[in-house]
Amino acid sequence: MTTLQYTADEMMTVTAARSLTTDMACFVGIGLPSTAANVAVRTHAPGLWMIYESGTLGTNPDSLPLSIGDGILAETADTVVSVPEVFNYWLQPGRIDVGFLGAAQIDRYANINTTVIGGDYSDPKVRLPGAGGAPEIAANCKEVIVIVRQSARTFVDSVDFVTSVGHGKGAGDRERLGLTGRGPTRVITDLGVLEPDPSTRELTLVSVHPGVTVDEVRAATGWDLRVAAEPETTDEPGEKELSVLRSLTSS
Amino acid sequence: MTTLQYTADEMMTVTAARSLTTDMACFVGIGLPSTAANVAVRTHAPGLWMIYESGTLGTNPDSLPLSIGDGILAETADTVVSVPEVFNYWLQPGRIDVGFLGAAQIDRYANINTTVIGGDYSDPKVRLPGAGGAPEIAANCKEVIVIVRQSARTFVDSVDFVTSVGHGKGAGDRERLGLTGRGPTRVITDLGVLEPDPSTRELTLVSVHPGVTVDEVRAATGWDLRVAAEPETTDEPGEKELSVLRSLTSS
Amino acid sequence: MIVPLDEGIREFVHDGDTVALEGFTHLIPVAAGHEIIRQGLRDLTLVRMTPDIVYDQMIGAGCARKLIFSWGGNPGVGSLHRFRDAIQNGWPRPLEIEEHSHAGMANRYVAGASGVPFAVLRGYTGTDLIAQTSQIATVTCPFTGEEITAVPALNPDVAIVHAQRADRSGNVQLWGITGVQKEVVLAAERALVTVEEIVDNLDPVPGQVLLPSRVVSAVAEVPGGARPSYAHGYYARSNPAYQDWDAIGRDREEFQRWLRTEVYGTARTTREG
Amino acid sequence: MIVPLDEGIREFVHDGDTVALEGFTHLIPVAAGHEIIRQGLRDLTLVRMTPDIVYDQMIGAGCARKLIFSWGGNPGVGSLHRFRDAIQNGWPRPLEIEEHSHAGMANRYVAGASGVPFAVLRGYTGTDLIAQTSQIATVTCPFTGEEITAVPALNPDVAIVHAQRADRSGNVQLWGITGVQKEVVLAAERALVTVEEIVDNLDPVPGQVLLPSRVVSAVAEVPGGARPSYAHGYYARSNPAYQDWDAIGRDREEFQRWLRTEVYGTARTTREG
Repeated sequence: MTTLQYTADEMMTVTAARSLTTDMACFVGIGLPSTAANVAVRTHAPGLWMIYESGTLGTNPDSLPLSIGDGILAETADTVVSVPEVFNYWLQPGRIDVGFLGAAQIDRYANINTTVIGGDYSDPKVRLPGAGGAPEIAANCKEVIVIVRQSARTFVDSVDFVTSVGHGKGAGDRERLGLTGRGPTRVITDLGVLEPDPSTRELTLVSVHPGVTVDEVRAATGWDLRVAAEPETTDEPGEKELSVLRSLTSS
Repeated sequence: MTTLQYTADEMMTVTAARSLTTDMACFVGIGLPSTAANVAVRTHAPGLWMIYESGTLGTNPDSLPLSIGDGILAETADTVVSVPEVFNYWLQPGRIDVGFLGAAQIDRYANINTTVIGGDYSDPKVRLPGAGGAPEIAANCKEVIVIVRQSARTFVDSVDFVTSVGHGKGAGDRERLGLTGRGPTRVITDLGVLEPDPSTRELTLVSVHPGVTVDEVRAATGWDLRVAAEPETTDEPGEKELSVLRSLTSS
Repeated sequence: MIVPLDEGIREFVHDGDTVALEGFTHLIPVAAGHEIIRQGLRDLTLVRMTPDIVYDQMIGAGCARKLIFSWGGNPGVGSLHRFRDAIQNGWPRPLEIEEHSHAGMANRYVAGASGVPFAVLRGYTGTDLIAQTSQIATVTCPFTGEEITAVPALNPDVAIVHAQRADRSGNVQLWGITGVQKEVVLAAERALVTVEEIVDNLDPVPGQVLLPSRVVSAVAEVPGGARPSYAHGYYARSNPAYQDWDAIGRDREEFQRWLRTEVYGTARTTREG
Repeated sequence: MIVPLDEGIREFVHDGDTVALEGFTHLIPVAAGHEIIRQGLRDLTLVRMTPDIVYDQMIGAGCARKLIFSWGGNPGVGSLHRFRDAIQNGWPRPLEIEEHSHAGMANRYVAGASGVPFAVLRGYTGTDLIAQTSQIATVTCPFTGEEITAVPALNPDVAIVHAQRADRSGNVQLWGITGVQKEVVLAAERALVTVEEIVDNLDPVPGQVLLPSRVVSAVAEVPGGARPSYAHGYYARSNPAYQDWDAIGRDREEFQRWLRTEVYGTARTTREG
């Protein structure tokens, strides 16, 4: 076995790609989620059915789109539908297996903030772009995978604003709110992988990437992070995964 | 002036066609309404924008369609939309100037029955096809024109079943029900033309076709028919109107 | 994914199911309806905006317990006599009906396809339809206080539609008048599609509706499967067949003779036309 | 029906109007937005699912009193600095915001286009968006008793969209990603459309949306009118222009210089690119 050189972002993206299987339908957000989904399609998940919120169903771009509405997405889609249709007929009824989301802040229960940071809503320290399609992706996909770089500034005990509901305040909250999907099942970072505890739904470190220590992950988390009894070490990116990823991101 | 030969049905259809103007959008029912609208397009109303409930918008068939969903309607339309769209985006918001309807029974206040005649609903004497698009055409078009052959069996004091609301039980009823359109403004028959009285909304004979007496119209009406002080005599069909109508119906 | 029609019906349609064979004048899945008769399915709740002669045939053959519909007639000809005989005389068995307007039915499918429990519309107000079913109600707008009509989502167990083409993966393409076909397929638990032909590639066609294979349970290649209705780009409507149906459907004996020779007496592959 | 852009804006857009310039990444009516700036319109309530750099420019130029939106950013680049400066510092004037999710906005347009006062959806539940606006509520399903989210219809005074083509009668044709363009045009009181070209005949294109001239108030021929966004089949997105905007928008002085040279200093016909 040769030792491949790779970055923490590459490790994160490849790990996210591995969460997808060839028979899934995936609602893809732009940025890291889009990169990961496109890696998956080109490696182990050629049948992955990608939807972008611009209405492109079953798209298969030959290069990475820069926005959720690039022309390449329309040209390579099975069909392009209106934006109301993509939300009402495709996302809302739970037809989509997995929603791939990013986050500006994420908390202990995988609630996501992409709206405002600091201050209050009407006078925030940082005004972010807002919700977009995320609240309903988080609510209605069968499951949600979050991809986000980990730091204590991003991984906060409680988000400043709940843009998209993860597991609310813990076990039973999604059911109480009537949310149909299972919510976030994995949070994949540049340091490791977190999953909600089956009983409390609190995010728990289940895997660390090669060369990362549990203490480093704790330090990059804004709450007292739960860690699995024996966290795994994530498999390194393979040669094919890396070459596919690099050909996508360099193009 | 030559005297043209024509039938009572031809008189009725031509009169109905004359109710349409070139700048109107018309929601067209199959049968007599469709014939009349197609005569109008070929005579004085070339710009008439015809919609059929199958989703064909701005259609202009070169021959009379036999059903509301003939292929010729799709081929000659500005665009074909789904059935939910034609009802929700086009009919419901009041974009259509005139709805053209037929009737199996019609009453004093121009309420229409196309559901059941005689007996009661669960054990009727005659089971008719039912509502189709008529209730919402009657509710939501800016105005409604009814084309129906007149007889005491069809023109009844009170319909056995209100499939489509005309003027309910009289003045103020449409407003009370929240119906946005003005409802039936003309009922055109093979004997004459009836219009709702401006204050009571009761159908009133305003015009008789040439050769028809007011008494004949009364005899063909199942209630004590109101007649305008000086009912007009409908203009006879013109040569062009008749030749267009005949070329359509013989094809 | 690609199956013979008889297998598709056997696998996806069961006694007691709520079944919607849709098609708004165009692309009516007639061959599939005949296969349902041939397989002797019973106690179906049949759903369709415009039940026409194939529903008359299924009702006359005793497949249906209930009909949910908005316009039941023989387009351009007149009444459906098997439908009337079932309602008025209970022959061959009683038929329960639930009746709507087109706008109501279309919105029920839309709600069903959208995964919400109901839809709102400006409809039914003042009509006698409201008194005949519990499936029409009102809700109050939380913003304006206006009262508006509501209809419940309709989610059939099975949707059956006919289309022009499918590819070998089961992606389905239809065009021309496409009615409520997308909505009924998305609203249903299972969807069976008959097509004129299976092709290698679905070249885009203006006005097309594409049903991705993910929402299609099975596709059966049945050329002529919409006859005597039509398939835009393939064949025209047989108006004489609709006219001839009037005499056949009017008489129980005549109808049963028709059933024996035209449905029970035919194999699936020779049944068209 | 066919008018120069400046006349179209002058006739159909007025101070204080609620104006929606829509376009989901594709076919963004940038030239129309610049003409609004050039004419010095004020106190607009701007509506758009995805306000991007043209809304940043209109806000920075002081056209807007309020923004109704669901995602405000520079796609693929980052934040909108004029938008942030208006919210956080009230420069050049305070900006009120009303914030939704995409699903909520899309359904508000759908209700607006449908002539009903509200739409229902499975959305917003559990989020902090609900507390920030009165335009999100719940209704109870009259059939199932389930409580579900409602949003009110959105009916702008004016919708402005860009499309590939129109014919001389004002029928408009667009294709590729068509977003919510049909809905916003149908929901609005008036609709102004800029197009790449006016042609004699609109030959059908797969995936097209056709806006009949009856629902279009006026069409202006503005080749390149969506730049730096793109027009499918005509030109590609200028990603550098979006990236360059970050530095321009970040600085008030730089922004005002840009306004002077790129908007105020240009005639309508030389403004593209």
